[in-house]
Amino acid sequence: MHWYILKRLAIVPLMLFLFSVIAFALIQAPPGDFLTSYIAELAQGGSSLDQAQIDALRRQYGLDRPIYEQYFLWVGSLLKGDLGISLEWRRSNAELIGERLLLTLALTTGSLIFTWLVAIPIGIVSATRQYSAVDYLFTVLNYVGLATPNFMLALVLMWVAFDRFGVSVTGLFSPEYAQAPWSWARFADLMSHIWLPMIVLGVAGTAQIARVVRANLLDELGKPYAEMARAKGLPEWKLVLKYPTRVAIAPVVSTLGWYFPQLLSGGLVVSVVMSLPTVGPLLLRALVGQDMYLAGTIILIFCVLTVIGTLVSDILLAVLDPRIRMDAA
Amino acid sequence: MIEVSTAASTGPGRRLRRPAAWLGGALAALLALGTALAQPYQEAPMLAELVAAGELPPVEERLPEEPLVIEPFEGIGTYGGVIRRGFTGPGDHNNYTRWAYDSLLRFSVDGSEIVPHIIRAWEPSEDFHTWTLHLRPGMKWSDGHPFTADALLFYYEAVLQNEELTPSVPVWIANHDGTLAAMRAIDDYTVEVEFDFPYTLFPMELTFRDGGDRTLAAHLPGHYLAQFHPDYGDPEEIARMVSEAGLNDWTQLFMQKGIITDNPERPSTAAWVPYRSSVSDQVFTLRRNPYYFAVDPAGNQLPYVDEIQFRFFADVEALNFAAVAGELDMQDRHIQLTNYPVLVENAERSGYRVITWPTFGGNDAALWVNQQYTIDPELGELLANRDFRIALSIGIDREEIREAAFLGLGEIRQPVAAPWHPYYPGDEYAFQHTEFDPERANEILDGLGLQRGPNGMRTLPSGAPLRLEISVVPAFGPWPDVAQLIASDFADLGLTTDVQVRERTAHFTMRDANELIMEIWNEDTSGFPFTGNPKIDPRSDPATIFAVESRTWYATDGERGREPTPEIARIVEIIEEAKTVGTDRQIELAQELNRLVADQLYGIGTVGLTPMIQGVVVVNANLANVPDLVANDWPLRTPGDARPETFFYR
Amino acid sequence: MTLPTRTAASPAPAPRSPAVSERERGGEPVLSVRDLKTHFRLDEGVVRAVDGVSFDLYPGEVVGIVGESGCGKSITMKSILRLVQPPGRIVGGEIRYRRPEPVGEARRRYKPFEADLARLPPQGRRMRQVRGGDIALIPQEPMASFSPLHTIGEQIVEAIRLHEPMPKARAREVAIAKLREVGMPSPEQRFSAYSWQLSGGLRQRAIIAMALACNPSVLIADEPTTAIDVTTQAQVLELLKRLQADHGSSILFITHDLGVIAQVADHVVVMYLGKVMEQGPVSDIFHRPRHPYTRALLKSMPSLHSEPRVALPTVAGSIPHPLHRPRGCAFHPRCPDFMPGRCDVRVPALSAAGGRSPVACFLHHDEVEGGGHDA
Amino acid sequence: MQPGSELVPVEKTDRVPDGAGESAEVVAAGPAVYVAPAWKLTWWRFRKHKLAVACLWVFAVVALIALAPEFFATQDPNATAASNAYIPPQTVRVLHEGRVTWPFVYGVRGERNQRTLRMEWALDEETRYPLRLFARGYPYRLFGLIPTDRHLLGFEGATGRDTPRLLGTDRLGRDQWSRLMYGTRISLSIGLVAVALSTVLGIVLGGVSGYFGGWVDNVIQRLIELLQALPPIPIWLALSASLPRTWPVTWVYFAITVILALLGWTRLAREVRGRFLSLREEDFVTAARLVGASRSRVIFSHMVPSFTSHIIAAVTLAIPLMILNETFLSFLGLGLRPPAISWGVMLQEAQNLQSVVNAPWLLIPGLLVIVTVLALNILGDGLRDAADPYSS
Repeated sequence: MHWYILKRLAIVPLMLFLFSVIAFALIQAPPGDFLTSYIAELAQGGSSLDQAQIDALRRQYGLDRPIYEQYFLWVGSLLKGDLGISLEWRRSNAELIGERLLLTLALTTGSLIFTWLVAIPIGIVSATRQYSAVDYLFTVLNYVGLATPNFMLALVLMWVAFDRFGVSVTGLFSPEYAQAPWSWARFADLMSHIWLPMIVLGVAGTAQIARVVRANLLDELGKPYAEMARAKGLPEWKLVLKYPTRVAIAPVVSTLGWYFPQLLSGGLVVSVVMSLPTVGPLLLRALVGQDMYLAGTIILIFCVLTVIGTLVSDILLAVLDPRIRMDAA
Repeated sequence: MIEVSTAASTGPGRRLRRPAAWLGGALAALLALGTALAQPYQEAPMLAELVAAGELPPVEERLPEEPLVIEPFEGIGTYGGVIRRGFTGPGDHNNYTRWAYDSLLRFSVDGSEIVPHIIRAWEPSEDFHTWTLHLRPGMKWSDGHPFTADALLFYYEAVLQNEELTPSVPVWIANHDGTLAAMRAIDDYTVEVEFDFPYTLFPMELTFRDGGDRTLAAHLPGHYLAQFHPDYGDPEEIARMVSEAGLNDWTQLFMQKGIITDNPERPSTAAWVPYRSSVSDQVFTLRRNPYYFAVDPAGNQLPYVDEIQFRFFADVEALNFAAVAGELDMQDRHIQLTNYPVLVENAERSGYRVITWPTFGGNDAALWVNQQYTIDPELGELLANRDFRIALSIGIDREEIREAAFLGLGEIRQPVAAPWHPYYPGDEYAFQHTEFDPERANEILDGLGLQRGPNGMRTLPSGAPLRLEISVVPAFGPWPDVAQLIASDFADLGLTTDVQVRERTAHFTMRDANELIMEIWNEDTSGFPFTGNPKIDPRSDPATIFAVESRTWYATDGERGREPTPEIARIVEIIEEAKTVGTDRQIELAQELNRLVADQLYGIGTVGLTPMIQGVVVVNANLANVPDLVANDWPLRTPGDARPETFFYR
Repeated sequence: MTLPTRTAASPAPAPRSPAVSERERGGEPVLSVRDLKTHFRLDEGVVRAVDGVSFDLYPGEVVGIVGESGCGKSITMKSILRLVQPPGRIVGGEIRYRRPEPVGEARRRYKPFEADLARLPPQGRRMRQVRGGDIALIPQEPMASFSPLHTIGEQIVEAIRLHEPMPKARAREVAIAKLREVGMPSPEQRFSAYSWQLSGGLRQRAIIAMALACNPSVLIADEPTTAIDVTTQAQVLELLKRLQADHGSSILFITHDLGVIAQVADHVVVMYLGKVMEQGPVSDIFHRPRHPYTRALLKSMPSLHSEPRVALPTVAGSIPHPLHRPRGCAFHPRCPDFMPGRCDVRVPALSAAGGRSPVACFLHHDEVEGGGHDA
Repeated sequence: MQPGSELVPVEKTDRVPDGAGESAEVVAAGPAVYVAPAWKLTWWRFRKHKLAVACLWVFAVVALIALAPEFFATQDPNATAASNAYIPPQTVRVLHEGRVTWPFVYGVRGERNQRTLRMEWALDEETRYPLRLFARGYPYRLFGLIPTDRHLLGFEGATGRDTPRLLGTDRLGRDQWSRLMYGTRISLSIGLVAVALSTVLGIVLGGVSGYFGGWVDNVIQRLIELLQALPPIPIWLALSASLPRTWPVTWVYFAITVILALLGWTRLAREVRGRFLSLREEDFVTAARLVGASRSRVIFSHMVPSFTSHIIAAVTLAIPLMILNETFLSFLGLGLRPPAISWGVMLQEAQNLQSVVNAPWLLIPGLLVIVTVLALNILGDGLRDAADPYSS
């Protein structure tokens, strides 16, 4: 078991190095640099900097240095535990990402729980009642969820919420709490905002997971040991819950690791549309604006999260399935 | 001013035609110049408390001897309240700049002339070489520190004269030979700036030096900033702060500390000052400046409203949603013209009203044609042919564009100054080549030897395929639509035209590389052709695409790039001369320039005077003193030029 | 049939079990199946997997059900345990089960029970009591028949506590005892082992232990020896015989392997396409087979008498697809003694006519299914 | 327990490990044996899944549209008409003055509301346009070859700009029905092409990885992990931003599909690898090896066919993801851009309050996306269930 984890941990540094290179390369790929897009943005706003100011800025940001130098500067400071400064926001990336990351995780976990609570029972029901009306109903509902482009869903729901119920659900906080330090009141305020995005995000996942559970459960229910359990005189529901389900949700658990990057992209759009203070929009903005250090750092953070997520899910799997545990040992 | 209000009440889509507004502006200026008032001053309750508590000197001591008097649009207001606005993050820095309009001099409400602000009065020397600027004795920074000539001189010495902060001298304060002009203090409240040439536009340049675009303003709190500048402060201490903040060098630190929106500590002279928050926060809050130097005619210290809250929105559509939901009290920026119907339909229930501020002349979606396209010489030659451009111009169904892209608002026109503006060249030019006439367009094209091929599309005289491209940035709502409408009109003329919607960075990179054939951009500088970065000035950077090669030519004194045609060269001459002559001559020159614009069609105008750019204004139903009409343009810092200090809640 | 794995033991069945069996004494059968019909409704048509099967299982007796795969033997087993999944359904017949009175101290806890399992709701409490409690299954694939995620101990304990409520600790002891009884080496450790950690033989023993956990009166062994190698097979069979002797329980032994039948069964039921072709005491079946199919089966089985090196004759032809079952006697297409005009027209009844054990073949009588004589 | 698995010999073989014995016997026993080919069994099981069968039809229709959108369109999808902005869907009616008549559409009259500046449309009961099938319309080339002007639907007496719009018009007065038809082509083909590409990648890499194992497997697995760990957004953005800026829309469109493919293959590769790992051990592969078949032969003529059905299923499940990705990219402005027409572009253009509130019909593309994705998913599900009822 420990060997197993150690083995997994061993490759993490290498992965991270690769990630850092890739991340940096990705940000450098588009033409121009931060200033080009900054100037462009100003021009779009009808104003402009004169050459003098541009030169000054380029010097200040060290954008006049060669790429590889910029990369090593970045990685160097990262190794020192310094996440660097955002070119656009002109403040430390740590500050910027900090709470947003927290909220992102909150949102992610929230929708994850929502998803599982809905998906697993559905999966079980539609597996045990394969090809029944219930099965069809759930299947269709699920897929409608999966198939709905969530940015569309988000905007429509926002309007309906406002138009029908007079509640406005932009952002995760009411203005008075947006800046406030954490308190119960703030938490409550968060809860009163977070439900809609949570659903919008969860809806898509539900379908996938329910489908996985259903498929696996079907396979498992076909296996002799299920038959044997029946022959032992085990009640059906007990049987389903005790044996195959445990096997069936294993793959679901193993998807945990990929959940973060998925939600970063999926959640991103929702966050943009509903203007949620999560990491997604920050990243998108940083990428479009070529705010390289910020973008790079965020990408890296998410890669780390993914690596951790995968690790955790593998361990969970091992816990769930003795076979893996033993092999690993 | 009065005219402004009356003329305003004629619904959207109207045409503005008010030469009187010109005087009105002057009138307002005169009023504003009025000297100290007899009656004692009043202040906001929240300040009165502080005074009572002894934490703040009485209002008389806080105000300068000669406070600026601002005439409210509707009437004397009452104190209190919060104005909620939306912004889109640090990139939206100018959202603050426009609101604060914290410049040494300001434009009048109709944008027609320059009026006193921090600078009480100014006069040039006979030869326009030297300008004397008079500050307000007794005026204070927001931290109570006296505001004196040092404010300007610190900027001059610490910033302009410092190579690290200012690698090359900015044009606006450069001598003819490119060196830095001379600045000296006559006394605490009088500053003199001397140039080596007659520089009549200097005051106007001063109106732009308010720290817009996240730069340093021309008046800086030296008493605070000195500590971050190695010439004044302690180097070790600065080094420590730099490394602590994880910055590269002191210049970054200095900028960060010196730019008000990044540093709430920095003392300011605006009506509201950042309160424990910066432009990179989720909510950027401004609180009233207890030392603000302006009062209303009744002697009430401005501003009326206590607090401004800028709320961050990651997405413009979400911001519009908030506006519809009545969560914003005064929003002009980022409101989408396309959403106008929704806004109006929900105004009642969400308790706001919608007013429109048309753009300040020029054009809101002009088709700029590259005059120096080199990638395909034959095509380049064609683009440079005036008749071809005329054919294009009359080949565009502008009514269609006005209806589809601008909800039927605005006026079909060439990119010239606004009709009420002294620079207006007259209708014959404003509407030249704007009537839709495909027949004639086709005749011209045929005349140019552009034969139609078997598929009905025209080829170049040489028989090579003729392929036009319109590059457009989804910057302002309808531009991509305008591009597509134009493209289909051109297709009807037998001109194959691709529309390329590009990310702005890509577009700009291509523009600088002179790879673009045509672009959609606006002309919002027709009111200010001689200062800043006029779209029509080939030397402007970034400018429009019509003469990129000549920009290089001018920048390198003719070493590289391409020599401009006589017409383009004339543009530069006009601008250069205008900087050195009096108002009347400037008007002549400007009109000549506008005529040239309408004749040459470097930028083919479609529709102008629409509220496309920050002109659809959502205002809380109870918010008073918001003008129905103001000149709307970046140099005027709209809505700053609407004097938000005077807004108040009924 | 390919090499049916078997031991060196002679195919000739040795008389076994109590000198006079319950059957001969004319006692009550513990399980008696009458005219059982289990059909599958598929889109392609109805498959008569079990079509009127009847046989008795007496206490302390081993009845072997033999037939090629697809003959319906497993479905018969499932029907008895009521494990047939839709679209399969028991459409007729009865499965009468009578709980025999145990000997010795167990008698005190004896609750008499008798029912027609075919009528019980398959998921009902009573049926679940019967499953595992009265009738236990020894499945074909010991490997797959344990949940890989639970130790075999857990699963045996569960089986026990399902039928006899008792504290876990107690159940554990019982389980270990059972494991020991089936000859599991160091049962205490094996208790907390996973099935996939055991060898085939041990797994089979574990399964048997689980089956025996609640002292069922009937054991259904579904090809218990197919999945394991010859030597272990022998041991397992030995074990089964011993246990059966000790507990006096009855075994329903389902296999395609006559060799195995010869070793364990007292009474044999030969099935073909869901019907019983012939049944009778093991000695009769082996020494005086009456039905051509039985003969064919026997031929296909190697014996010491048949010379080596001679290729084994198999049953000519093969099982028709269940959906295309032949008219008349299902076996006639492959039958060496096929009588045109009779076998392919009418279905012979299973009748003891002509004395001795019942057989369904016109060679021996004229009775047609559903009564009446064949003209 | 699968019904009938005891009954159909062929199924039995792929289940019981030792069943080899029995089935071999059955097979050995000569011609009379009934052995259904795998695909037929799959088809049988598939047919059981009524919903999936229905979805097959739905998809067929969509595919048909994608093949010849011009035929289904009623107008040139790019023809703008500002005066026709925001016309709500003009429904086909059969009732006129209470009497049932041949299906027709009422004309519309509209004007701009001077207060809200919104185009407001009213039915014009005077003008009626009877529906005509296979009517003449604007000329086009069917499948890019056959020049014709026949369209599925047409309206008698309607010319050019006042041709009824069955699904309304957008802000530029373009006919949404026709745009939708054309969008279907692009969006669907993006899905198909991208999936095709990623399938090849997936099978080859997954196959190699699974068959050879060892360090090859290791490398490829790490690569997959790497790709899956990277948040897709930056990759998309970087790749689509670094496309040559002068490329015409169509090239960009192709490039996008390639990009999607480059990112989409990992999932399938993992699946294929898994199958290979399990198959590698199976008897018939070993047999093939013993017979001395070359590696590639073993892979492609023995192993790949043995799980084509799984690949088909996996692919059907991958297409909808691609389609969603396209809409998603276009929404972020990283994908297709107008004047290209795709579901994503149309949705992106509908992403504003004005559309959601005053022109909800502009969200119809979303509906089509939902239907298609839904159909494909259920279809793929059915196929998978049918392909292998047992394996996990």
